[in-house]
Amino acid sequence: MNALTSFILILVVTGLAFAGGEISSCRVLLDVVLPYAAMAAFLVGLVYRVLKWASSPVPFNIPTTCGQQKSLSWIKSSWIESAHTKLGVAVRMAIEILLFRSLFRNSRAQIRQEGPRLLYSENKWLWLGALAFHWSMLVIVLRHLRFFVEPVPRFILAMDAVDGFFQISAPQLLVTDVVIIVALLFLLQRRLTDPKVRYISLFSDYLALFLLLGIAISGVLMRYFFKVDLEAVKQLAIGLVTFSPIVPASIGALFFVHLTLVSFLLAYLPFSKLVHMGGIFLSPTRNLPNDSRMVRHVNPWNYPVKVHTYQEWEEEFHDKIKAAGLPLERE
Amino acid sequence: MPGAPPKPEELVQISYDPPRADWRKTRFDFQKGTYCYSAAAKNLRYLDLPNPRDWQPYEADWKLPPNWKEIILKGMKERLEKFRSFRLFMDICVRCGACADKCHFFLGSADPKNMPVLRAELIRSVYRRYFTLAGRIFRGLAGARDLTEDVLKEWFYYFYQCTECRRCSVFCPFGIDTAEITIMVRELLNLVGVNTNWVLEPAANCFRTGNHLGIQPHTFKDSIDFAVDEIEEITGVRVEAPINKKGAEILFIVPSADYFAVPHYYTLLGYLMLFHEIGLDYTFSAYASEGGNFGFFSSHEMMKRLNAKIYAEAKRLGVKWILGGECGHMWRVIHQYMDTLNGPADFLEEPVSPITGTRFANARSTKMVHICEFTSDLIYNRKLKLDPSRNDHWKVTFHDSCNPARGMGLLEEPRYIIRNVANHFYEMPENTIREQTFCCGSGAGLGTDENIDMRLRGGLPRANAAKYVRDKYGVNLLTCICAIDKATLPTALEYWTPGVEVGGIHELVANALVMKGEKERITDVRGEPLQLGKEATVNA
Amino acid sequence: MKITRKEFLKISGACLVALSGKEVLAVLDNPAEGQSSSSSAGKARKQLGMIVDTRKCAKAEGCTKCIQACNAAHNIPSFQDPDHQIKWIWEKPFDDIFSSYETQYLDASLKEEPTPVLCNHCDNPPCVRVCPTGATWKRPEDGIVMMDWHRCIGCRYCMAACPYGARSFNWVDPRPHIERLNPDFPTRTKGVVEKCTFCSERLANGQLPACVEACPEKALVFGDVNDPKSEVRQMLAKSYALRRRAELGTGPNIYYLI
Amino acid sequence: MRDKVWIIAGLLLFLGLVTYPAWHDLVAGTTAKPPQLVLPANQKQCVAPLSYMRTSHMKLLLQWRRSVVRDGQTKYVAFDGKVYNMKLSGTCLRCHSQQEFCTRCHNYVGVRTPYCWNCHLDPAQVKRSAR
Repeated sequence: MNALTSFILILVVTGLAFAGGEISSCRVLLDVVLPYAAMAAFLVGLVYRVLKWASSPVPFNIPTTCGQQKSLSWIKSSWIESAHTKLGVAVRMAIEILLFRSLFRNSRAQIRQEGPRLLYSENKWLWLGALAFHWSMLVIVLRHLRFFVEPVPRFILAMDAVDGFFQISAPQLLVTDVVIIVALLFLLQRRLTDPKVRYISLFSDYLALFLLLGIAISGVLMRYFFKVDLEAVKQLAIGLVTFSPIVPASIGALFFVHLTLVSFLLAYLPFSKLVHMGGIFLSPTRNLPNDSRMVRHVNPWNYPVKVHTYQEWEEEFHDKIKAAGLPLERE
Repeated sequence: MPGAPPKPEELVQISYDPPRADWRKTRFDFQKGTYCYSAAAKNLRYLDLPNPRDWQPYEADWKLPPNWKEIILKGMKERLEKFRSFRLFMDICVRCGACADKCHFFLGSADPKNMPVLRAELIRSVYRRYFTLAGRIFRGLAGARDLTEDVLKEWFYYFYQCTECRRCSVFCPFGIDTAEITIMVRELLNLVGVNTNWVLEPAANCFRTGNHLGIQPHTFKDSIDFAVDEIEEITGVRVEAPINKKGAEILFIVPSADYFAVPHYYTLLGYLMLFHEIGLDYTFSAYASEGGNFGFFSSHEMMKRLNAKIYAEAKRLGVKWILGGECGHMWRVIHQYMDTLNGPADFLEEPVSPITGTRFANARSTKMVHICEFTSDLIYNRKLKLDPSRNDHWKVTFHDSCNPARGMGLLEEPRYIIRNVANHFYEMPENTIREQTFCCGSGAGLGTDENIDMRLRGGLPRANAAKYVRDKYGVNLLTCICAIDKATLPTALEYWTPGVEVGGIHELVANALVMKGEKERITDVRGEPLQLGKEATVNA
Repeated sequence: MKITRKEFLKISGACLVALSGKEVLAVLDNPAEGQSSSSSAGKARKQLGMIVDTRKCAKAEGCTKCIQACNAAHNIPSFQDPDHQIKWIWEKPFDDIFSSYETQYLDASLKEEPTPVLCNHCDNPPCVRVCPTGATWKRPEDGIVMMDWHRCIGCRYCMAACPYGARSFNWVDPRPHIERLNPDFPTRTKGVVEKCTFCSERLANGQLPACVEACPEKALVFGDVNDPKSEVRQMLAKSYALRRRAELGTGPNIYYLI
Repeated sequence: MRDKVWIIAGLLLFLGLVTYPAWHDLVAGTTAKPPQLVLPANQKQCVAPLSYMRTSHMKLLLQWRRSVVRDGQTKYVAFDGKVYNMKLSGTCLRCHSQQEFCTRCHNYVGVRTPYCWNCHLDPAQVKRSAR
């Protein structure tokens, strides 16, 4: 149900963009107003969210330790998984963010009633799918810089060359285009067919997937099948980033779909689970060093509490302490 | 009290595939054996907690204060502003499902709401409804739901089916820690007087007497004296066990179960024998006679209130530093919270082992050292005479207790000790030890008998791993460094994996330690005849 | 970059051969076409071929005009290193190419007589069968064994398969080694295989192959060997002709008059 | 705010990266003006209408390549009935300059020129280098 609703929503947005692109008076809206509004929402929203998280203090030092602590000199400590130095934490975070370390641990548990026996097996598919998607996404976003920057930076061209490694057809088939769609379809398939994941999936989970799929598919269609005028696209893009927007006469209907969905994603991102993009950096179980007995972690709102003092305790149990022959502060 | 739990084969008639319905619309029942009873009003009163009254979870009317919803939402807002972890973990979950089959309660019960992600969604949905723009506008579509009494009951049910073991957080790509969320929800529930007796009675006891069991000073003294007598009986050596001794070098803190409960008690004997043998200048405290901290299972504030005694007593007694015994969540509190809550401990000195001269630089701020760090240092520096063959009747495995593993990183020290005091040591499978260790299923204040069904379910993964080494290597002793493990794993193992006993690391040390002037050991510290050890193994 | 790509594609190409099985299926569907060489099915169609009249060729001693013409027309690079050489049409000593016919009494000068060799445009070309990408194929309309350099991934299976050594591989970028560039014909790049195409580009314009046209002795005769009325057939009807290693069943279409 | 410096620095870095195109173009004075292509002097009409060639010339080239190499067809009947030889060097480059036309626009939109020129020669360049 959630999947269907979100699918329909994306279809409706696609349809509106398609129709809007046909009406010349709508083009200003789609080409200029929408991207600006979306970008503003994205930047302001994301900064707001991060500052909102940042405004809550980190009262305790609570890293999840995934390796040996630093203790005795002759015991090898796990300087990354249980980092006690800043460098260790930085490396841990880097591996987490760039390679999805934690997801790499993933396993699958099954139960056999006879025995009973619990079976665990390697399960790296989620890791692979997630990594494939995110890296492709990053490369694709960077590749799009060629529309926004003139002259096109060399590293973009170099990246393009690597991406088009297989030199299949013209325009060259880019590996990331295939990978991102395959990865998204895998993630969607997983959500739909794994009963556990299906059970936990919300409308917004499907929405994000359909939205990204819509963007990827419309982009791929534009690149390989229903060609658009790239010169016009670049003019529009540069016009937007130099704050002197122009509305090219015609680019192609698919372009409006692509641009509208991207704007949707930008505006939606800060207000959805997709903010995990920024959140991962702030995760206290990952970005804190396991040095809480070495260095005192200060809680800014630490407040005095009511305790049962020794004096109160001794008073209450005075006679019993005395009878037991234990020392007393006051006889 | 519920009747006898169902047989293992009945209990595992489960499937990990949840139904297709929307979880927000499924209802649940309070089934006997799966929840803990409410906290007695007297305990709430003693601890100055709100809304003391008589009620039970299975009753329809929980007698909540009329403005309970307001209190909860206000409490939520306050905690969102005080804990970055809470706010962040409410926002960034993508529901990838990596955590789903990592929770021992899910693996044992297959209740989909025991998937960590869904457990968190129970409150996340409320967070969205009241604290996010999208949730306020789009409600259900944004995954939001209203806070109702049913939701509150669901919280109570499922957040007291979480042992705060953090296993899920190891697998989460964002490090979302369900323990953090559980702590928050339990704090919220406490605001309206929804709490369990198994948590608050020990907390109240600890507050009053100094320990969870409510042992008063004289009884405490008796118990220690009894242990001293028993050691003399076994070894022929009379050890000393000072209590509240001012000017001692070291204050020694253990979980109070060590004084009375079995098999904890054997570990206590180990401590006493070890300290005597190395001539340690130390003292117990009858006031701070508890290392464990059930306050941790109700709120940060309660944790602080109970924990305060340790530093206060160290200061009063004028010790140089503090040594802590085998305990799980006690060490989470000491390692990650104590210094922050009740520090700085600038009246103490950086811990140095008086025997080996080793400086425990890793505890230079908190000034509290784990007994396993201490003992492994002694062994490494060859300060102990050990005869590991006295543990030959045990085929040993080691269960990493959740908190020392994932909230501290104490993994190698206990293993080093075991390898030096026992000849037969076998590891359980890779993904059930170290940072991936499975909880006993009874931590975080769930280890009570009325909750036995859920405890056994939660204990299944651990017991199953133990079964693997039992069947493969003939393992008959599971050692651990947690008082709750020692209290509850015997039940779980007897149910799922008969033939595997539970013991502490320092119980093995006690057996292996060759003391000056000792008589020939006829029995181990459990009183089991030593020469029959081999036969006993076979019989087990 | 190129080389790595080629190498990579070589592997994936090999996998494709195993997986797609397109060729295999084609063979299974029509065993006659896949296996028999000059069976009846092929007879009716056009098959371009060439006659090399070695007697005429020998007359012009030291003449390499055919080779030069080909090289110039096709932007063939020249390399000193024999391993790098690109050869479409080239010379070999007579007894090298017809060693099985040798009578041991042949005069040494005849034995070493340089004889032009080139792709045999076989009826049953082994190179085509092994190509994983379909970069080389036999044109149904005229029997030329054709190449599409756009598709070649440089796996060099075809080179291993060809019993005549008629294929060359570009180990280095050929362009700097081409003496005079012919803008009407593409060069090749590092990492592709190439060979004689019977000047398909000239044939399309109604011209003869460059080598045929360049031969001062008219020692090279080109035409449809399946057409009984063609010049080549007339000549073959009258004289004995040898084909290189015809016993292999490849059905070579270059005939040598002795 | 804990880790204030890190968080603010991270945010600024992020904002800087996201708005990089704007900074770059504003500093470099880039405008939305496309490159001025050198159009053929001797011809008024290409083998297909302008709008088609702008978006889809690669499709046409692929089609030509297939026809010539694989199907042995060398003649192309254009939309206006004119017949062309399907040759990249021989037909396209007789009108268009590779450098001034193809490369310029490809560079502008950052589309790596396909590997056409690795093999196919620009007659103008060959002539120039021959001199």
